[in-house]
Amino acid sequence: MGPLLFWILSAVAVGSALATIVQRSPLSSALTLTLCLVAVAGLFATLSADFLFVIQLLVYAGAVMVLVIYVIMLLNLGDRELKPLGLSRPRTFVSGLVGILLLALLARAQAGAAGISMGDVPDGFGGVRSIAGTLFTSYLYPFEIVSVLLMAALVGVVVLAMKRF
Amino acid sequence: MMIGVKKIGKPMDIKERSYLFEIARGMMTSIRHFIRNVLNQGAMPTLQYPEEKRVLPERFRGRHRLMQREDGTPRCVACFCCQTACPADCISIEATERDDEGEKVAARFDINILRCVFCGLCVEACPCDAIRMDTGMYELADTNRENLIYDLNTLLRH
Amino acid sequence: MATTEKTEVKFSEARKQEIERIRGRYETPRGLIMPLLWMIQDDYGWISYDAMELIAGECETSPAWVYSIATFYTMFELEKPIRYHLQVCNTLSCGLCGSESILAHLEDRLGIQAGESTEDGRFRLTAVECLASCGTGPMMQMNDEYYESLTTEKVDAMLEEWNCD
Amino acid sequence: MPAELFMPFVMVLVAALLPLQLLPAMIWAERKVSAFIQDRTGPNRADILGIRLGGVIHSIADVVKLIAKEDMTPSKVNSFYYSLGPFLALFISLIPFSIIPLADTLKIGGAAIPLRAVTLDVGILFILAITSFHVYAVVFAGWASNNSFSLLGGLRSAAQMVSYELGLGLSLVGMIMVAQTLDLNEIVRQQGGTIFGILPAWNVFLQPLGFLIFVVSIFAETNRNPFDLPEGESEIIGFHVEYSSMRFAFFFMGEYIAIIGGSAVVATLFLGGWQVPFFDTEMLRENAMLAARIAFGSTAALCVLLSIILMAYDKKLQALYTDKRRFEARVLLGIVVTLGAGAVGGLLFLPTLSSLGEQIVTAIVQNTFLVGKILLFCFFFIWVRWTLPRFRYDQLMNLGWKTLIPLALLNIFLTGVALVLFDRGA
Amino acid sequence: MIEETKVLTSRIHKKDSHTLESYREDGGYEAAAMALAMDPDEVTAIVKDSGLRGRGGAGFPTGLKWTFLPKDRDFTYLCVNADESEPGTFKDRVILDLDPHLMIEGTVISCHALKSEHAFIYIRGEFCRPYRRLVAAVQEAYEAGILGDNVLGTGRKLDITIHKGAGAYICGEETALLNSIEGLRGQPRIKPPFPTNHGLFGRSTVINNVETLANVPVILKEGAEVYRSRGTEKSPGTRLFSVSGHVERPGVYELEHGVSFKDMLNDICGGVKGGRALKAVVPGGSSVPVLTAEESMKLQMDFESCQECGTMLGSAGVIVMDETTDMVWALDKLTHFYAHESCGQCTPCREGTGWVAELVHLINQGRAKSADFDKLIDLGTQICGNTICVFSDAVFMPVMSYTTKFRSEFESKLIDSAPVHEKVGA
Amino acid sequence: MAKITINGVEQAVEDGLYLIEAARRCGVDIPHYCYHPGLPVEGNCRMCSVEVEGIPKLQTACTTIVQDGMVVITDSEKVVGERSDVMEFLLRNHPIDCPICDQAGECGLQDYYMEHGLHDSRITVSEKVKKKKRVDLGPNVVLDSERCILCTRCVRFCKDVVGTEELVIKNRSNHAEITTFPGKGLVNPYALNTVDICPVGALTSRKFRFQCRVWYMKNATSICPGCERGCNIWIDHHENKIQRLRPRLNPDVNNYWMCDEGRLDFHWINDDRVLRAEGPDGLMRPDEADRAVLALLSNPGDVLIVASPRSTNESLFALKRFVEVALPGAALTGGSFRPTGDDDGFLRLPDKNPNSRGMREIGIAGDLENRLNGSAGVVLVFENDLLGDRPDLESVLAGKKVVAFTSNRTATARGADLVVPVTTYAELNGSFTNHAGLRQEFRSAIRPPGDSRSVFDVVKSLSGLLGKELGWESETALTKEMTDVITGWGVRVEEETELHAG
Amino acid sequence: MAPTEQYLLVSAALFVIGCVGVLSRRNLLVVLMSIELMLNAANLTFATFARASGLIDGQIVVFFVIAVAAAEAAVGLAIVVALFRKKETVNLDRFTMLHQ
Repeated sequence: MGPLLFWILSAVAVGSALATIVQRSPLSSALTLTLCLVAVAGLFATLSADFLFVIQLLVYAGAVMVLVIYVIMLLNLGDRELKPLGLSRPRTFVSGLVGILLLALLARAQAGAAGISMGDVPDGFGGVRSIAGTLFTSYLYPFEIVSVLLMAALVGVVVLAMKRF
Repeated sequence: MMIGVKKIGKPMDIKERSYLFEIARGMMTSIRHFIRNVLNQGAMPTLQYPEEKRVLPERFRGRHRLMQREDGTPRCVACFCCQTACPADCISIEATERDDEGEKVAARFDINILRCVFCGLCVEACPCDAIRMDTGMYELADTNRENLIYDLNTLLRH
Repeated sequence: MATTEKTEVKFSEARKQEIERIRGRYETPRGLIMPLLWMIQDDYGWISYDAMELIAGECETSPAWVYSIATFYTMFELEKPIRYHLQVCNTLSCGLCGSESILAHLEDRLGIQAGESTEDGRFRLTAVECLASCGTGPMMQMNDEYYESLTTEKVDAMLEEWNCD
Repeated sequence: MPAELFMPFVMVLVAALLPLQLLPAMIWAERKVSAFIQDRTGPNRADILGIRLGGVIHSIADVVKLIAKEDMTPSKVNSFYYSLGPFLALFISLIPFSIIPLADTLKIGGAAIPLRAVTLDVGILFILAITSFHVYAVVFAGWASNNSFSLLGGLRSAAQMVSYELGLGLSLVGMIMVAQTLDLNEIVRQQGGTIFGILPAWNVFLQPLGFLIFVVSIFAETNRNPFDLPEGESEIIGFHVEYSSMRFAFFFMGEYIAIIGGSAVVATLFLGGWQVPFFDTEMLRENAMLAARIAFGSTAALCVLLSIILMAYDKKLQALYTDKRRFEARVLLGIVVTLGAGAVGGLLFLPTLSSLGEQIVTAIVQNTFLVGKILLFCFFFIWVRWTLPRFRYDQLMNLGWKTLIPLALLNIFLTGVALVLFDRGA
Repeated sequence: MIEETKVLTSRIHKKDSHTLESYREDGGYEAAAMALAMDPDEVTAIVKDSGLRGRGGAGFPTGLKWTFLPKDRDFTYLCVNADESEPGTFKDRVILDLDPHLMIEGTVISCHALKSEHAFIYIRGEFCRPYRRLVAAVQEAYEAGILGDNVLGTGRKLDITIHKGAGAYICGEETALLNSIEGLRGQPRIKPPFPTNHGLFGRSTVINNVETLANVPVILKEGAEVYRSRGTEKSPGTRLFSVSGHVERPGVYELEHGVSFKDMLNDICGGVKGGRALKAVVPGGSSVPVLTAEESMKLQMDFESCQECGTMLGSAGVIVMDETTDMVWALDKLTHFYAHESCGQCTPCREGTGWVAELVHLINQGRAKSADFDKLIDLGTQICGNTICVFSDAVFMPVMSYTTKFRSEFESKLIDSAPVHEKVGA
Repeated sequence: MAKITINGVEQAVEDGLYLIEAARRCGVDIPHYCYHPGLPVEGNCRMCSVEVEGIPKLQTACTTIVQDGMVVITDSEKVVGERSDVMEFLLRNHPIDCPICDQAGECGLQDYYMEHGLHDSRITVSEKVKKKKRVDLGPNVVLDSERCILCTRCVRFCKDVVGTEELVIKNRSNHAEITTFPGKGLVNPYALNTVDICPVGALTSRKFRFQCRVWYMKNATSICPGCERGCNIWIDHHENKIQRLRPRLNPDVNNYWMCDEGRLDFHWINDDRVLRAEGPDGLMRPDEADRAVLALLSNPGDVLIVASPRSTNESLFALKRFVEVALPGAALTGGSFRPTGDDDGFLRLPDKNPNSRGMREIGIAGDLENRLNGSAGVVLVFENDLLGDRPDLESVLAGKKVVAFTSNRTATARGADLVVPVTTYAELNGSFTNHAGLRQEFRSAIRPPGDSRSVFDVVKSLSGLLGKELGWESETALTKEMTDVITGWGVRVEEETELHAG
Repeated sequence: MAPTEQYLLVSAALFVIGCVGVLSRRNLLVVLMSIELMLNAANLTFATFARASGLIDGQIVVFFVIAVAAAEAAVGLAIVVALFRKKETVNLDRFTMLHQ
């Protein structure tokens, strides 16, 4: 069941990611991206990262993408905005080229990882307890710093969103 | 702001501002009703309508009827007062002369109940007490518009 | 009011002469109406519609006009007269002298109400207004004759006499 | 072990069917309770062969009506998202049931069979995560309808749900701190026993503030009065203004299932879940026979009571109606009598239970208590709805951001202090 | 003890007094012959000097009336008003019946004075014997050359036409009389123009009462001085009083003007019938205000005194009512008469008289309320004064005087006898 | 001129006027029933009593002739009280059957009651004198004796205006009634005027009786098309249906009166109208009809256009111009075969066409008969019922293409090849020129039914199709040119005089 | 369990797609989403290696990245809104001036 799940999730992830960048409507992009993120969450789950799976869903799918969609609707872009924002031929070509090159490069790079097997992990690996254990010990300071970052982002967003800036 | 909000009333104290107690009071009120009604359904004012019917107040304005004289002829003299008074323009009359005595009578008297607003002005206007709304009939639904234009005979028969 | 019975109405020769005699007395032909009505009434006892038309012809006016005049005055008989027309004065002076009891007595005796005729058509009883015989009240007029200072006994006697007639 | 193989499927089925079964009851209860609160009789007309069941048939009639109704799709909608909205609304609201423990874990031959569809040790977070997906349904429906009113309604409710998710999550932190786990079954299990010997050790008593914030937030999350601004059918027009027939029904059902789900979560997290007060699982298993007897006995007693009521009702019906509705009480009486007879029979011929049987009886009893708690809380939902008036939008936002979140933070702080004081920290 | 002053009535008790032969025996037509020898204006002057006042009711000086004729008139009519219809008055009938030539002589003299060649005698239709006698008398006069183309041999022309009325009280009104002669409905004409300018057939016309004309020969025979010596200064001459009602000896009595009513009642008429007490007196025909017993005791029978007493001498038809008389009943009789006799031309009179009669009748029958009584009094004032002729006043005066002077009798007959002065429904 | 002071305002009025008339001219309305300016005065209703300085009793304004220096008060308490009293008397025996009375809404009693009465009733019904409720006075007039207030206007009308003395009063006192001689009816040809002048609902028109409540009706000024007299009338209409015609005061033409014949001659406007153009192939739209007509006009020399003396001046003038401008060569003739009547010396005149003189003055030849017998193969008949008036013409018209421009389904229309609906005078602004040469304008009363168009519109459309300009855009322009061209037809300012109906 | 490289390949694919999205699309919102995509690809790599190595630290990094990404998304979207308010467009090519 494991490989099948992986392949399904991978296919969904890659497919929806592709859909995200090719679709004209930003809302569709956002939706497919959400799908992609959910699929990635699923991949996390297959990687014994239960906590990340939930966090991915909660934060990305549940919050960030909602925010994106919210903004899309708030802006309520008309056809006028959507038309010229589609793919333009030369740029697509160039970026496609870059993409292929990059993919080749990355494929080449990950070949280095070939053969790294996924051994058994202890029960509770990737669970809340294990994450928390590490997070609140070794990574306590980064964790606190992240909270500062979030606070800063919060303030920044409020400032930006105010009528006059 | 185009709309200003004027605050009225006394300032609320902390207990009120927490709303919790007020909410609890409200909740108690509604549950009191609930329990009372569950335990004693008969006490509810609801009527089981088609089977039970409300006793209509005396002056309830139901469907119109035309009054008859003792000899069975309509009391209506086709004076057009009701038609003139009707704000909904739902009455239409055609007058004619009665052969024997030369009295004015209605040859046609239609009430378009679809238009009627049951205001009772026609009854007020009638000088002959020929039209009344005391039938207490309020179940006037029909599946056909034509059936809701009542003619002289219908109105005479009640 | 009018009886339907047809009567041939015409002026006699003597009447015609009389009419010619008085015609000059009235400056307008209309003036003849009352004299002619009287003549008809004297001759026939009553005035029929035919008579009115006859008079209208004489007076150069419309029958309707004659009709109007004839109905204005109470003395013109527009119905076939009856044998004894008893007219009891019922105005104040005679009333003071007891005309009401005389009238009541007559009603009693004849079995009719004032304004009615007896079934055999011989008597009609009418209560009329002042006949200018106030000093000798109560009084009554039978056809042309005045009967004054009446008492019930007198009335009885008169009725007796007329009944035998 | 075959049980291990098929139990997840069974549990998925149960988890899906439980809310769907409760749904008509919920709708019926909503109508009936609202009616009683407002001194009305409520629905009691629709009948099948004269059987009305006090208006339950109306729910069936509603279904028939909604299915049979013409599905009006406005011409200029974005049809994909338009269809997606109601689907998501229903689907997502069903998911939380998958991780609600319906009863304590069965132990069959050494294998533990959890009585829930999905076993996740991050259960609470999963619920929060899934709940956050509900926004999509609202947002898509509002946007796709291509109607300014529904768009605004969608945005409004998205903002509301996102806002209250914070309070929802934060209110749980204190409880989690106490429980020291995210696993729902574990949390439920911890709620066995008593505090001071009298109160059941439910989290509602340990975390009253957290409970309060959670309940308020769950009301807001489910778009329920007094936070029903997303809909506001008559006044401010919600996101589903363009929906009709079954599509609308999906939203409707989604909302009610969300309510049931919310009730289930509240019951699980704060009201002891499947815990029977004062009786933990072991005790129940030991006294399974007694429990079964009590169950049968009480059922029989209930049936007798119902029979008496129904007989009186029958008399009333005979006086009132001349048609087939007179039939109802007699049929019901028959059913009740049969049921009572069955219960008496069960009481008399109850066999001695095996270990498995004991476990099953225990599970049934525990599940009954869970469902009871859910229903009770559903009733509370209804009760609140027909008591409190709606918030204004600014009040709603102020409450969420300026009251509930600080309070939740305060709750976390207080909980922490308490934990340190009572030395229960990690 | 007073006695009659028989001037006009000196002959009436003679046998065949109505014949020309009898009249001639008593010096008939001497005055006419004398007058015809005089200039018409001289005759007028004599009549004027005599102070003769009209006997019809208004008491207008006859001589003065004659002088109102326009000088440039081409034709003049004299109309003799023998349409005596006033209830309580029957003096003209006596003259017409018993001494028609007296009147004819008066007519001849008057016509001479007025330069009239045609006189109409409008005789009441009910007067059958008087009519016959009058016709006969006129015939005699024609035959005797008194009338015709050569009046008394003077070469003057005079025709007398007897026009018989047919039962209409209103034709006693002078213009109605003219209309009646002209063959129109006997309705009064609008004045102006007055008959002296525009009368019968559009000619100048003088209308005089029978009694007035009967006085004319007497005046000429005796001279104005002698005539004036009788009666009072302003009301010279004798008067034919028609006494009726509750007296011992009713009848027509010729007395001098100014005689006290008390004397007349006691000395001439033998007092109240049966020795009962006097209650009310109508001194001048039914149309004049009634007097109570006390008032009547002070009354002198002449125009001025009557006026002072608040009544009128009118046609000198004295109706005496004793204590047994029901005044409501009496008024009922009168109003009934007036309602019957209204010509129906003017609205107030046509509708008002009938209304008054009904109201009085209602009161008399004891079916009226005080509101009806108030209405009656209102109606009295409403009718009066706004009609073409004075008929309305003739109704008004009795109604007002009866209701004022005998108010208590009226009030005692009302259903709600306590006087209610507020108008019901007003 | 006499100077009189009415209610404190001094004004100069003509000598010899009755006070009521003088007051009216000074703008003071004195209520009245029996007075009617077209009738001799009688002074019996007593409603017009006014105070005249120096005379203690109230004087009836309708019988008092103004004198220089007269001071009159018409609104003093005494006068108003008197009016109220008279109202009360009038209502004494008047039945309260306003609901079924056709006069309700234009009733003198109602109007003056609201103005001068308004007292509460002190009459109980049982006291009223009962009279006959329906007396058929003749073919057209019905009398309700109870309603009659005996103002005798009708009696005087019959006696002094028509001279037939058919109506009289019988009986006296409050039993007096209006009546005809028993067995005879009110049969004079002007009888319905008595209905007009009746201030109450005693006399009603048999034809109008119960047809329409007067408050529903709107009215328009018009001219009777019944004969050459051109009586001025009001058209009273409701729901686009003419309900009745009433005479309109014009002292020069008809005074207050009109004949019954003309008065009742309006049903043809309501009924049996041609609503759509009809050809041999069935119904047509107006534009199709115009093209069908056009197709017949290809050879103008073969065309005869028949105008009618029943058409308005404007229609006739438009036709004439049409022939001159758009269809030169076509023959235009006019005339009517309507049977003539008698001149009764009052209003009715022999020629039953309202605009014969107008047609002559516009210059349309009257040689109709000759022309019809001529060779023209296409005959356009405008508003003229040739066949109806002269059935023998059928043979003459048999071989010709006949286009009937008609408002009604006349015999001519039935025999025509093409029928085009046109308006009647009631739907048109226009004018007739009466026998005396007086051009009288009238206004449209109702909307044209169906596709009916005025002759002006038809002719304009036809000339447009022919590519010719007639020279005016609107009917106003047409009227202006017509009155400029024809001598003596200058615009006449109509005096808006309308006396109170009561 | 799928081998590590497969996960890495998926991760690479996602990253490239995100990269191409950033490069090719001119819609500011899509660009932002593409960045999220790239971040996710990185996360996936971290998670994969954490799993492969059996060390939890990788997941901790992912946790931080998610937190940072959330902050980034919030700020980014706020900027988008602000820009849109100013220019009435979300076309990147229109934003040519730093402050206007």
